[in-house]
Amino acid sequence: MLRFIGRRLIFLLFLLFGVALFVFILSHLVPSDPVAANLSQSAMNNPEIVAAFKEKWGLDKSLFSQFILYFQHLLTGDLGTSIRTGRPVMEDLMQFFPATLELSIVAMVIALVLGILFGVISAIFRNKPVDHIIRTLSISGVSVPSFWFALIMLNIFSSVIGITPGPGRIDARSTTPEGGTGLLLLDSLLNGDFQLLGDVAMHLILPATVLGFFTMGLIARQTRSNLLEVMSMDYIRTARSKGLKESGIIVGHAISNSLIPVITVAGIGFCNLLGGMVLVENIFAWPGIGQYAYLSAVSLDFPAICGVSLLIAFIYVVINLLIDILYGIIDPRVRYR
Amino acid sequence: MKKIILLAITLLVSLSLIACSEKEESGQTTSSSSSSNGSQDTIVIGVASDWKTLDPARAYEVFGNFYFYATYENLYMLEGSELIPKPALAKEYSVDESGLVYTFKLVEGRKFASGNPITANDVVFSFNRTMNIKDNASALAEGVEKVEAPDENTVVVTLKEQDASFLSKLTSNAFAVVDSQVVKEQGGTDAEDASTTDTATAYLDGTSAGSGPYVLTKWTQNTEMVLEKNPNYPGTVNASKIIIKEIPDPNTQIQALEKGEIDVALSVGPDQVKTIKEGGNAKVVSSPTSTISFLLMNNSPEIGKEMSDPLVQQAVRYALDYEGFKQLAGDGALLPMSFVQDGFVGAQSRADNYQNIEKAKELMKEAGFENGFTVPLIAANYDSEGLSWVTIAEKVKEDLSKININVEIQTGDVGVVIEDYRNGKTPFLVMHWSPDYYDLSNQLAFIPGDIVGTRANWDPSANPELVALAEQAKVEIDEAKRAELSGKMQEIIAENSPYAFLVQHPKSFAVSANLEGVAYNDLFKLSLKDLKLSK
Amino acid sequence: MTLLKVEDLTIQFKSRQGVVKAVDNLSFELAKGISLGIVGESGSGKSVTSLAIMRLLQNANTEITGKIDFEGVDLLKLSPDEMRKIRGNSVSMIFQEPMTSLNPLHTCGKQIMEPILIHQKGISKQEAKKRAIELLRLVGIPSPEQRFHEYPHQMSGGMRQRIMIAIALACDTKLLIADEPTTALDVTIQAQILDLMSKLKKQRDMSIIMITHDLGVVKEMCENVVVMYTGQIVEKSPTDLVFKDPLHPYTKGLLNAIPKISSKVERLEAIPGTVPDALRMPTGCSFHPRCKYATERCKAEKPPLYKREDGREVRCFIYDAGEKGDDGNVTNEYKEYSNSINPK
Amino acid sequence: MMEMSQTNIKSTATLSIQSEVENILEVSHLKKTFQIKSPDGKKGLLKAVDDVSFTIKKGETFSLVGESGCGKSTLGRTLLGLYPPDRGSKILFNNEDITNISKTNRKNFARKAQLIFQDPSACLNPRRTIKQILMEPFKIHKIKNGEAKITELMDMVGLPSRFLDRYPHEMSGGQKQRVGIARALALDPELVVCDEPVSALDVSIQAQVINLLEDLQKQLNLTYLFISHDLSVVHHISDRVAVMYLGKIVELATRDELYENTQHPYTKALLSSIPDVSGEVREKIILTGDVPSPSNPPSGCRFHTRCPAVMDICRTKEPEFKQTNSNHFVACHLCTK
Amino acid sequence: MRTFKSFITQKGFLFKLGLIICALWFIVVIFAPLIATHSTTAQDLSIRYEPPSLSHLFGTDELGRDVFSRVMYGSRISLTAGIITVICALSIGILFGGIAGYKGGKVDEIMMRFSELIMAFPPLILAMVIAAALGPSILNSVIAMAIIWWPNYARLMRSMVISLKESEYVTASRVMGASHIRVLFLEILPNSFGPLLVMATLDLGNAILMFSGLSFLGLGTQPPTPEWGSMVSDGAKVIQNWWVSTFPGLAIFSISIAANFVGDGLRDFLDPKLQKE
Repeated sequence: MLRFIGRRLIFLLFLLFGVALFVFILSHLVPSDPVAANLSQSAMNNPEIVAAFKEKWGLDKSLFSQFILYFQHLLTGDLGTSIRTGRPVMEDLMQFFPATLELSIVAMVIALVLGILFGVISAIFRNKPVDHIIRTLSISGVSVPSFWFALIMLNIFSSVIGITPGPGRIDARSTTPEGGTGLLLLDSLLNGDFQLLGDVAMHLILPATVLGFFTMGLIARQTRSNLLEVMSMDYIRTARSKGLKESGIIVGHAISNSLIPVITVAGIGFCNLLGGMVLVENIFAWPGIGQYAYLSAVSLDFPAICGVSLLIAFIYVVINLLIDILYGIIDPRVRYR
Repeated sequence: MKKIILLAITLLVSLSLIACSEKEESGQTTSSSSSSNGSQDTIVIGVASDWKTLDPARAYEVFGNFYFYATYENLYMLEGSELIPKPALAKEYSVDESGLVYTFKLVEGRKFASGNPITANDVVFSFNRTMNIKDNASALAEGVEKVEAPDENTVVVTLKEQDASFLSKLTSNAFAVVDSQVVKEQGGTDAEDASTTDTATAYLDGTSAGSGPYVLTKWTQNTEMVLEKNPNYPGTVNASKIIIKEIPDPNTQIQALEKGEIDVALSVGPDQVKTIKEGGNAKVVSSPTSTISFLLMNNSPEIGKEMSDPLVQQAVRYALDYEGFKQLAGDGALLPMSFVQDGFVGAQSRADNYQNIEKAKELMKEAGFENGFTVPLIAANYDSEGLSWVTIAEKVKEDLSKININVEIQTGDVGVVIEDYRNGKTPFLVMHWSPDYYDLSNQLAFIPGDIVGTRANWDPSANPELVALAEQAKVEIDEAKRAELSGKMQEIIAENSPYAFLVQHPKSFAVSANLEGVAYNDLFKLSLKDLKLSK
Repeated sequence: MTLLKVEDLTIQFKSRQGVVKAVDNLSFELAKGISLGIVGESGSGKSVTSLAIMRLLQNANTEITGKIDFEGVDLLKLSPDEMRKIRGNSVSMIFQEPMTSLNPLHTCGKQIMEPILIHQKGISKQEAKKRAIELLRLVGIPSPEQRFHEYPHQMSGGMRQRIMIAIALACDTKLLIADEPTTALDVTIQAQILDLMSKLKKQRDMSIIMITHDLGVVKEMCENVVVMYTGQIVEKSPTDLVFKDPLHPYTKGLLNAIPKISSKVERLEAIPGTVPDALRMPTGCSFHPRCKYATERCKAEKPPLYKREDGREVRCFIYDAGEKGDDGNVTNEYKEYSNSINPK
Repeated sequence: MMEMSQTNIKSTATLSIQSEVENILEVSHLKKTFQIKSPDGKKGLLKAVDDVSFTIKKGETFSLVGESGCGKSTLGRTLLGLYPPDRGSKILFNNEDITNISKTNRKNFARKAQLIFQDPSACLNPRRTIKQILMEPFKIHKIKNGEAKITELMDMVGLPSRFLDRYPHEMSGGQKQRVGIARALALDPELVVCDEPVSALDVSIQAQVINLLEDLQKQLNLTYLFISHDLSVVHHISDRVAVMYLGKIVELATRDELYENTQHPYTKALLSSIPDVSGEVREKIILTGDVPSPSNPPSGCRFHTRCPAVMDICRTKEPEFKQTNSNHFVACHLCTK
Repeated sequence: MRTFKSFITQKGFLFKLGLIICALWFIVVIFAPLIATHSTTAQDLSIRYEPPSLSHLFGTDELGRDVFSRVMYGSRISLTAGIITVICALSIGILFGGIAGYKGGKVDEIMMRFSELIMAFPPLILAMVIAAALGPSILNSVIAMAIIWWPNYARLMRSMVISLKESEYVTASRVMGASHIRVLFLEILPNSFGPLLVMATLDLGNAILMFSGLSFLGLGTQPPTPEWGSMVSDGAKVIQNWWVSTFPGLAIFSISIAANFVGDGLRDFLDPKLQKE
């Protein structure tokens, strides 16, 4: 097991190196000048200011030494400084990531619970109207453009009906608690501030639903087809021949087996979710990594892009590692030594 | 299998938690909204700011002075909607006959928020720090030769050359006066090597060190800012607390405003404010700004190709539908004759019906382009007071198609687009000009050989008359004479230049119906101390 | 004492292409402590029969008629709940694929305990575990306490089939249906399993229905045998008689087609042709296209199951005692033929 | 008449193995090791075939018997060049070394040696018609007038030519196996490796295919390497038989010798385990335990863990493969003492 | 092998619905000039933000352009971009995965690690960066998306190749002396086509989604090209004028869901496991 995790961690390093290298190469292929993008009109005309800027960001060195410098910094955990925000990228990530993490976890919970529930119902009532409705719903989930869906949902629930609050993480009049984890649900709970907790939860519902809809669709489809497949397995026949009730078979034998591939899909779904953040955060004014990534990408703020990419690649590997470990726990056939 | 059941239970619990909190909610939204109505003392402002740093010696953002005017004071500042500098920390100034040495007398007995007295040394420290830190803001202080404090209440600034706009420049954050004692304690320095040794920015990003009506208590970039009343500020300050919320999406700002979550929806555009229901709990405020959008047509034949032909340039000016641009820019849009905005000395305006397609076609024919040509038009994904440059470009494309010019729009991030622009490599682009300080001198950038002129490859040799006029205007202190010079230049540029000035944008935003004291100023947006919520 | 009596069991599958009669008017009896072999090639309906007895054919497109009397109760008439009480309790089943018939996520012990916990109300888990370990020992699994906690994938095919048998015997099993229990196993392992089954049968005095395509297995395991072809019984007889003196041309053909170690033939006597497609059954006797002795009558008429004086039954016009003339000739010729290949 | 005389030739050949008939295949010290990977990425070695030597004479049927996993299929496929044998192995085909064969020679060798598969459904490309399948060998070897040859082949294996336009799934197992045989014979091979050619077929069809194989052997003077786990079939068809256990040949003899004068305990157990339909009642030898894993074979004699006649020496010393009489080779301490 | 007829007539309403929607959009793509009621670029500032009416079925936008005509023409852009993306990704994936799977060993290891590297990137962010770096255009978006997507195909192709390469009919081909190229392209590729096709069909929807997402962020097409994602983005600024964003959004949704319906139907049709039941 440790060996396995070790191997994965080595792969993680390789992956992170690759991601960083890729962004670095990309950043130097792009015909844009961070100097021009970040200095004011008049400041641009003052060579002294430009030189100071270049020196500050290491832009005056050769490409190779920039590269070396960059990786030296990476090794010490320094992701560089964002050109756009002017702050250390690490600090930016620390600030924006909790918002994204909270949103994506809630979205994932919604997706998992509903997805598995729907998938199971759909498989049990195969080819019945319920099945058709759920299948259509889950296919809708994977085919609706999230940005549009977010827009429509926001307009309907927030403006027209008015049952959910507008965008953002909390009510504009409340302020975020100082310090803490940045996960507002947790923070408010820890502080015992239930009013804030409610506020935060209410703000989470709509974006989390929109965001989780895609993954919900994925999971529901996968659960359905797995369950159907499992139900035709020999060991289900064995279970029947033991005299088990059909419900007992589904709960005791079928679901657990059919959920194994769902774990993988859920992992993919979670990574997808992080990727899809960009669009949803944009609509819901969510101060998270997605917004940060978007703004960094369009302004070609490569230290920030690299930081975000490294973070997400890191999460990707961690999620995959977790999935593998989970496999090992659930499926006795898989054993990592 | 127990693990799976455990997992399922955890999921269920968390789900029910959410459900519960949802219930809690419904009882709560009402209470929170009622409490928000009750707190007359706190004003919430929704913005989409561009703050990168709150260090006055570094910041150079559109929203910079919105914050700095609330937390710092300068020697001279703007007030209300006007663009004329008024004394603030200084009570008066005098200029020597050379026009280079300015002597300021400070108001006595003023204190910083920290309680430290404001002395001339603080001013000297602040100015030197800005000059030596060599960041964005330093550009405005370029013209300063030296700053001295002969006594506690006197500051003497010596300029390198005459500058009629110096007082205007003084009103921006580059010359905000910081509490030197505090800043030094936090690692600040005004020494020559400040660009590498100064470490006070981190502190200033979290706490203000000025004497303005408010003090900064919290800033989370791209999220929120909390300002609280400065007890040491002598003037009237209405709201005891100001919360500034980052809400990037204009629709969201409008929504939040209509729901009473915020009191000001500042970063919205003309199309959004139109959706505000009349008679509701929100009202629209419109005010002119000094932002002017224009088309740049490169004068260099290699780069501008057909666009470098003065006849074509003139044809473009005739072909544009100025009425349409005014409509797009929203109520209160103005049409300046050329490069000097309304509100600046000697500003003139252009007739609404300036468009003349026939004349434009004739000019095209004269230039030999009767059958037109294709030209790329570069437009950044950016907007001027809520009007997207891309929309402007689309409108330009439509208008120019009438004189057979086929425009191909190329969009890009503003940072990317601006680089080519600054290097003078764009043949044809949509740009805007928003002054760094509110003086004619700032506009002289459009003169051949100056900043914008160079970018259009418009050499001084092309129009020596204009260059001469500009030189005069820069140093002319007499207002009337300056106005005359300004008018002359405007007329020349209106007829013969690589620019087409489209529209001077209004600022449209919305505030809650019971908010008073709303006056928009292009430099610092809103004077926060004047804002007041009535019953 | 009759334990199981199947009467006129007919099973039809409806599909988009048409109706398939998988089992056609099947009748047989099984006494306590006796084992019955059901032999046939693929598509003969033998597996379907076994599943029908267990009532495991749950498809909406399946139609089952007839009677399956188990200890005097018609299984087909029982409610699903009542049937569940019998399944895995007094009637159990083991399957061909020991590799896939066990749930990979549960320990073997748990899977053995399951039927005990279902059918024996009031038994504690501790006791059930004890019973399961006993069962493991019974089916010849070494160190059962340890194996109890192992998962199916940690075991070999033979072991898994032993686990399946343990599951089947977990309760008070009177009838064990074994559907090709050794087909997927190696010869040496097959011998082990068959040996185990014979022992258990004697020990427990239970009846076994052995479904197989392997005549050798039947010969070793069963007292009686039913030979099936295209869903019908073609021959029903005590095992030793079938091997000494097969009656039906198909049975005979099968026996001749198998290479035997004890006798040397230069050339195997193959049955020509293939098993007909279930959707395109030939008219008359379904074996006639492959039968050497087919007559016009075989093509036109479906032969009934003739009951002989010695108690054996066979579905072939040859044994139609009432017929004369042409058919008589065929009978003679056939006898001659059968003598030639079965000199004893 | 014709048939008779050929049978005679065959029986003489069987009797006088040592003399005039030349060897088509000489295998000495053949080893085939696979690298296997456990789920945790740990690499291991699986000696599928371990130091096997034998010869096959022209025109004979040489059988390999053994239980699953004993390496008989691997052996057959290694001979055909589908797997590269380990170093030190030597395979002479018509006195030509084919272990390190060149590309063109490889192609020529393919014309001389062919394979018939166990699963007739799997060995035919489901997307090709029978005609396309049978044309493939002619296309690969750029032989013209393949069409005419195909009709001939179909005739030879007893399939009507109307089947040519069918797809494999439209045919029964026996028919598909005939196609497989026809394809193997298309290039007039000398040696045919029959890898369990009848074990997937129903009993009645099995006999048809065995008969066909025998007829074709006589007609075309083929040499068969017949791989099977079914001792009855092997008994029927073979001239000589080799018994494999865990990658090794434990006994090799002419058919009658092997079946009547069985020497190795494993062969004895195998023979006694077959449920035979003939009248004789034989005493059963029931082996205890399972076949050990080939990736971790027992020390000494590999059969010692299950051998009813195990001795101390068996556990430590591997028995030599020795000739006990002119037609009989055994690897057992008991027999070679 | 079931015939095409049974494939079309199989029960599966959603599949048929998907086919119909796809067919309708293809008709729109071809006959857009006939269907559109107005020019897609003609501006009329006097009718800015008109709600849907008979003269403007889907209303008008910021510059008084007809949303209906723009949505109709938009199908050309989205479908083309989607299809080209999928084809590019498919081709790269087949080649890459085919080689990796067939070669195996170190080559496979390295190639798969590389594809995993690409997959570890958040797709939309990577596409955004590439599109932002290359400058927004249809071609650049397609390139960006193809770069992101091919690893999926490569992995599928690889797994198909690995399983098929061990299959008996491939062995048969090799025994007959067939070359590697022949085995890979004539034996393996045709038989892996089904799953690849299913994936491609499902991906068509995804590609259109992502393309419109990029356009929504201003990285897809250049204005005034009528592109659905950028039209939604235009409408997002003025959500109260709901028609500006709703109709193009519906268009994206309809084509994407149709692709999913068809893909699902194809998968059910090609999957023998599901077919049996």
